Amino acid sequence: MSYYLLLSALLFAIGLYGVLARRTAILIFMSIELMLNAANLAFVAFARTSGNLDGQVMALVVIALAAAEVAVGLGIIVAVFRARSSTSVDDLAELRG
Amino acid sequence: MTTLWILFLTALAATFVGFFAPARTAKVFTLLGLVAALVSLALGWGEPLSAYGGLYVLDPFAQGFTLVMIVGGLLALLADCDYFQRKGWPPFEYYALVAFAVLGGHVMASTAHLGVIVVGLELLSIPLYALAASRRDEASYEASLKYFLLGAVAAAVFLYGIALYFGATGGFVLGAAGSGPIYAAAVMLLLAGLAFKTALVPFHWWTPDVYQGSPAPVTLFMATAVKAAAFAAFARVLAAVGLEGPVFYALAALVLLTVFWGNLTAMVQGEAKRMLAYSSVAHAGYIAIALFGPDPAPAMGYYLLAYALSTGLAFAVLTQLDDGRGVRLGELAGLWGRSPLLGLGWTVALFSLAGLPPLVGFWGKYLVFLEAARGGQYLLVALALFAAVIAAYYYLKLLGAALFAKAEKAEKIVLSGSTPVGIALATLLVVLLGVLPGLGFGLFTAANAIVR
Amino acid sequence: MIHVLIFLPLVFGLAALVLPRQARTLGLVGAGAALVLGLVSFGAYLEGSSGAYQVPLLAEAGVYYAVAWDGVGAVLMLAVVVTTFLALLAAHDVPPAMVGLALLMESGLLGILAARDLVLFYVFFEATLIPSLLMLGLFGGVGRVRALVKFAIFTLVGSLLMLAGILAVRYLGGAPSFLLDDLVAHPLAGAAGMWAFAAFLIAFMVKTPLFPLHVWLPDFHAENHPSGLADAMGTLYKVGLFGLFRWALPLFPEAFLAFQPWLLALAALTALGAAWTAYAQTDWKRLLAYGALSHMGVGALGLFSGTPEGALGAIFLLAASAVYTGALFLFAGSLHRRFGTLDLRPTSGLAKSAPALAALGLILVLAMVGLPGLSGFPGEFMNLLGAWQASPVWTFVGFLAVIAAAAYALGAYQQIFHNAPDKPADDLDAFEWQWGALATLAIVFMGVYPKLFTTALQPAAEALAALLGGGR
Amino acid sequence: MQATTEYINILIYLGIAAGIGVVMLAMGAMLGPKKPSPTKLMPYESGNDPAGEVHRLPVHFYVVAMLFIIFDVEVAFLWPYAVNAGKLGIAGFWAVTTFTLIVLAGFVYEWKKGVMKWD
Amino acid sequence: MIYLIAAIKGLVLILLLLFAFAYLTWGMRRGLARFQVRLGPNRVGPLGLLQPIADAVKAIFKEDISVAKADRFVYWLAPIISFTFALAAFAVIPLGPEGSLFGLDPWVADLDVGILYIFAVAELAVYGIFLSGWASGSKYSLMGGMRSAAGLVGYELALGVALLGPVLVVGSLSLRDIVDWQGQYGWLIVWQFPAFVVYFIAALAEMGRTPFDFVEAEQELVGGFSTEYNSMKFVAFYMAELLHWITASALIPTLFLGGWHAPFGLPEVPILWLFVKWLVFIFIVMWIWASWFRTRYDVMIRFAWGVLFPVALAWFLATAYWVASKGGAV
Repeated sequence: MSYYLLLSALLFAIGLYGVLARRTAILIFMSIELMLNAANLAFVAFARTSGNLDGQVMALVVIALAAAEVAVGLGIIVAVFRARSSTSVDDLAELRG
Repeated sequence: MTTLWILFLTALAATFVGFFAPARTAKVFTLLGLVAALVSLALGWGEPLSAYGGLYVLDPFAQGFTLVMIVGGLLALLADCDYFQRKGWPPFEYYALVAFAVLGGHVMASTAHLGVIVVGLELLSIPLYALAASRRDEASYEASLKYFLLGAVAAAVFLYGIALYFGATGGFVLGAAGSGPIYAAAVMLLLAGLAFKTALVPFHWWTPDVYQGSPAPVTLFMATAVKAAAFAAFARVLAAVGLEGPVFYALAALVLLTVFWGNLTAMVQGEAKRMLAYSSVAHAGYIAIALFGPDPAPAMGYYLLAYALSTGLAFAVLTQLDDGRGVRLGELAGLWGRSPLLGLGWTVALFSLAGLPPLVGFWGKYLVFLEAARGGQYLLVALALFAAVIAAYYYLKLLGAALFAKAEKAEKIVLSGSTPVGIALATLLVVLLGVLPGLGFGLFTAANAIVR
Repeated sequence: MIHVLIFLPLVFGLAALVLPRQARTLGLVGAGAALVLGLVSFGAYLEGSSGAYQVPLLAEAGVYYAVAWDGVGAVLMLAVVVTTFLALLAAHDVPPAMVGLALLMESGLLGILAARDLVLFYVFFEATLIPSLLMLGLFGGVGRVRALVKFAIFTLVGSLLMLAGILAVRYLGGAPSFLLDDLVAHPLAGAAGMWAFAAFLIAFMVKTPLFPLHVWLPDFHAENHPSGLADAMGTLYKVGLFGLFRWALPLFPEAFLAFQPWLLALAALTALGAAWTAYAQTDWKRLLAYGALSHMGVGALGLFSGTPEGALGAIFLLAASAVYTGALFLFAGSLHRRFGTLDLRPTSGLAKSAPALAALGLILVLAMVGLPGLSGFPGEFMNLLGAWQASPVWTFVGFLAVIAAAAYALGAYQQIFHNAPDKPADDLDAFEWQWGALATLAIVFMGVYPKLFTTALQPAAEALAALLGGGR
Repeated sequence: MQATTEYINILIYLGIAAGIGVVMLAMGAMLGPKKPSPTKLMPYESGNDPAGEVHRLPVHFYVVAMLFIIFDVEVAFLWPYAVNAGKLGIAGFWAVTTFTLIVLAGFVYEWKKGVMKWD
Repeated sequence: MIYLIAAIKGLVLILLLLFAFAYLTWGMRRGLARFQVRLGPNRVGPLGLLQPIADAVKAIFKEDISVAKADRFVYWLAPIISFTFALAAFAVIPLGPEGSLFGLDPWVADLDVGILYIFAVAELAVYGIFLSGWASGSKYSLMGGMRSAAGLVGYELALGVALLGPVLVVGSLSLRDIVDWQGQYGWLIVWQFPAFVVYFIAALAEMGRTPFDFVEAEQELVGGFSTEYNSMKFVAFYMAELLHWITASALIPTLFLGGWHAPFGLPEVPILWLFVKWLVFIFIVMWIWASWFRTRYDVMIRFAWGVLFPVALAWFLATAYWVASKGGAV
């Protein structure tokens, strides 16, 4: 049990690190997906230990949310890429005070 | 129930009307839908309602926040006219997306189930990612991408918080008792996730870029409805976990950082939307101050309404000036001469945001400070008040740029379509609710407690 | 009637903003109606009708729309309606929007004076700021933005501190509402009281103004529209002494007594320092600004003495100086109309070419100097009388300031009117005859028949003094 | 933990399959002759030198992919329902119908926007 | 111990499948030739029976060329993925009742979510195609890969939704339960004919046979995603393709035609009847292949999304209503 939790925490941490350290929109996005999956793992693990199936249901919901995010997010990334041939977040400096 | 269904059907219908009719029809349709939702909200005002096995709870608290969101949506729809016409892009999707976002916000506010909150959150956010990009130029895409990445991170953090909450309490409904390190971590993650959405410093840094880059009417919507929805969830979570120990200090630190940082950075901005973005950050801090009171819901709701009207009005004015590259302060010059209605709206909005009576913004500030004072947080109130002075400086700067500087351009601004209606209505409400504060606040006192 | 009086100017003001063509007519009618109503109200007050009215504004938070005339309010109300009317009469060449804003200000000022609820008072107090800021910002001179920011920041810091104090005084003091009577019945003692009093004090010191929070004042006047309308209204807006009298002192008698020695010193130094600075000014408006500041110092000295005479004198001086200082600013406007400048130096020798103008100027200046028989005298006299009981030393300093007033005011007068003739100037025109006569009438009336006003002020002043322990 | 055993079985099976695949490819890579030349290593373009860059984001496919993701997830919701359809009864049926119709609405929207129009 | 047994069973199954693949290539070529009134391979060994072995030897000893511009890792990974997941589905097909294989269970694994598993691995197979197209660094490959992936997903979806019908009726995701149910109540093809049709068509697309062999579309895309693959790497893809055929031919009877149960009240012989049904389907697919044309790419995508998928969904809802109103599975 605690191993699952540990793994999920680890995944979450890796995802968070990726979000903070990576400079490419796609990679940041993948890191975010990692975080979501960490949450899923935790849901399922908790559902299993507590015998409360709500956790499993929630994991399904999260998958759906993630899919919706993917759909829109990739669309945006594609649009940005087409507009400026780069997905590096650092290159996005159009908006400054 | 009715409200939920009306909003839902409005959004769904708006998606399809555009295929058979011009975009204007979709707009009228959405407007009517939102008004109908408002009416249904009014009919059930003050009476708590619960459906779907308690997953959907339209208590007075939710009603208050929904009101704010619908107002934000209406303003965003009414003020858009010229903006999209200038861009040569009359997109019926705009209306559908706004309707979906309002629906999402409504769902988010009307539940104590974390899973449903997160669904509402996404239903609110995802249309906004698309809306932010809807001007289809680099600035707009950039805003959208940043908003999206940050929003997704926030959602992920929030979700992980939910997972831990589930582990610690064995359920998803807020208010269950919990303890231990997992519970504490869960609470912190939940609050951090929502702090992103409410744009509390230091989780705010996406705000200026996103507000500046997004199309002005979308920014309007973000600054009003989204903020309300995020705060609805924030307040519910906080009410459930209780404001004690580390949570208390964390929130206090967030609030102080927010009001000071938001106001101080706003001062040095050269672009109006960006300035108002920082101002909205600062206002988030003021709203959060109410949470220190014993009964924060009415004051928060009222503040949000006041803020939504004022900042919505300000953005509605900017919408008429924005040509897609933002509005430099110099471009505001001579506003009164170019369009008296815009000038009046701008003046009223800024004085209200600065918190000067007898405008609605004053009463909002007054009530949240009162609430915190009732909670005994005098130092916090004093510091926040001090920050309000800083705020007054840049609001004056914005006002001065519009009224007191010499005009570069003299040609009149012609307002068309629903825009004058929207601006006049908002101006009227800001003044009217300011003169008769009981009128607005009375609506929210019914929301006297967050149902746990 | 009290509501009509308060909101009538507002209605006319909005009308003037919407209908710029008719602005002047609307302004005169509105201010005239307010004048008449004010006189009637004052009469009614003397007959014993205070027009008290009370209705919840924000019942859940204990805020009421509660208004009434007491002696202090009624007297100052007269000063407001008279001066506003004078100002609108005199300023016949201002942009239409200014007329509207002036009327809005009048409305706010009357509200300030009538409010019996602390939050309502605050609302009016702040609401008046908006037209004031707009007048300065829209119609001021080249340095207006700087002046505006200075003015706004000082005022807002003060008023937000006061807002904190307002919250504290009710919730720490435990009063059920923000009504004056409730608050007085639940005083806030101890350290919290000190802090809250300090907050109120700062707000009102900005608005009195008192050293060192006066720095916005000279710029405010110097940069405002040269016609003097905005300055006259601004003078009326200096309600700090009133605020102290009505709110700060009754709410925190204990804290006040602790602060009293310092406050007396501050007031006296303000009076003397401002007089000294005024002497060095070469600009009409700056000179008047410092002169008025000096007078406020004297008034504050009286009020802080805590004696009935001092309190009475302070309010009397406030009312009187509102009229004559306002009139002097309008007079400065007249000079500006003739010479296109407010500098004292090039405008010499008016006595020859425009004797009537010179005469009007003389009367106003003499009122300012405090010549017995004119409106300035009774107030100053009572102030010093009251202050003497509290602190002879500081009274002496204040006395020096009064003497100094003669020096700078008469010096300036002589500079303008009696030096070698420089260039010819037109004498009084019709407008100036009208307002000049009216102003002279008011000044002389207040000077020779102060009893009418002191009778009205007496009870309130004595009540305050009693609350403060009779000055000891 | 019977279920776990079965999953491990599957893993073993997949491991063997992948192993055989790797061995096959390795055999091919090692046993074949090695005479590389630049022309051989060029990507196929009807015998011509390749023109232009290859990597680009084909938006049209992306839109189809988006459709797929959405419905795939929808189906993921339908599985659990399908197993318990009897127990959930008519109420469950209407819930799932509503759900399906909402997702279909998105489908119709995309169709109307011309996803399936290929040039 | 149990894992060792599973491993041995798995290894045997894979070897059998590879053997089946090898002789499917032979059978296919011979069969198709017959349809087209020619002979097909008949030189190597009697009836050309040794032809597959010769092909294998030739493939292994061909020069292995990797395109210079390719993304090396993914380029190599893609065929392995394709191959592995083509084999994967067979692991959960029950060949007979419990203990019918020398006292052992005639399946590698019995998942309680077997259908979900099948759905999952079917989708994973698309990855191989997509990745190979992407990694090759060639325009044809990219176009081919994208097309295939975009086209296939529509059919995957229809396939998945079609599977929901039997699940609704049986009320279980386990393949064994489905087969047992059919043994008790009769074949699902009777109850679920539309689902069967949709599933069959989608399966045809998935195995890349006409009328949906757009995956390769030799004439348009010179081999599509596998343009840049040769020697064993190509063989891996080729295997994957035919293995899909093999697997689907066993899956369809399992899901819709009673699995290992005997038809028409004939005596039950474990494994045999499934084998017979399997052969029938192998032949049917070949028959279609030989006698049908290839559809245009856009038409077939539209067909998947606009016809197959809605039909499957409608049928799902109809079945759901039926099951729900009955208050439970049969």
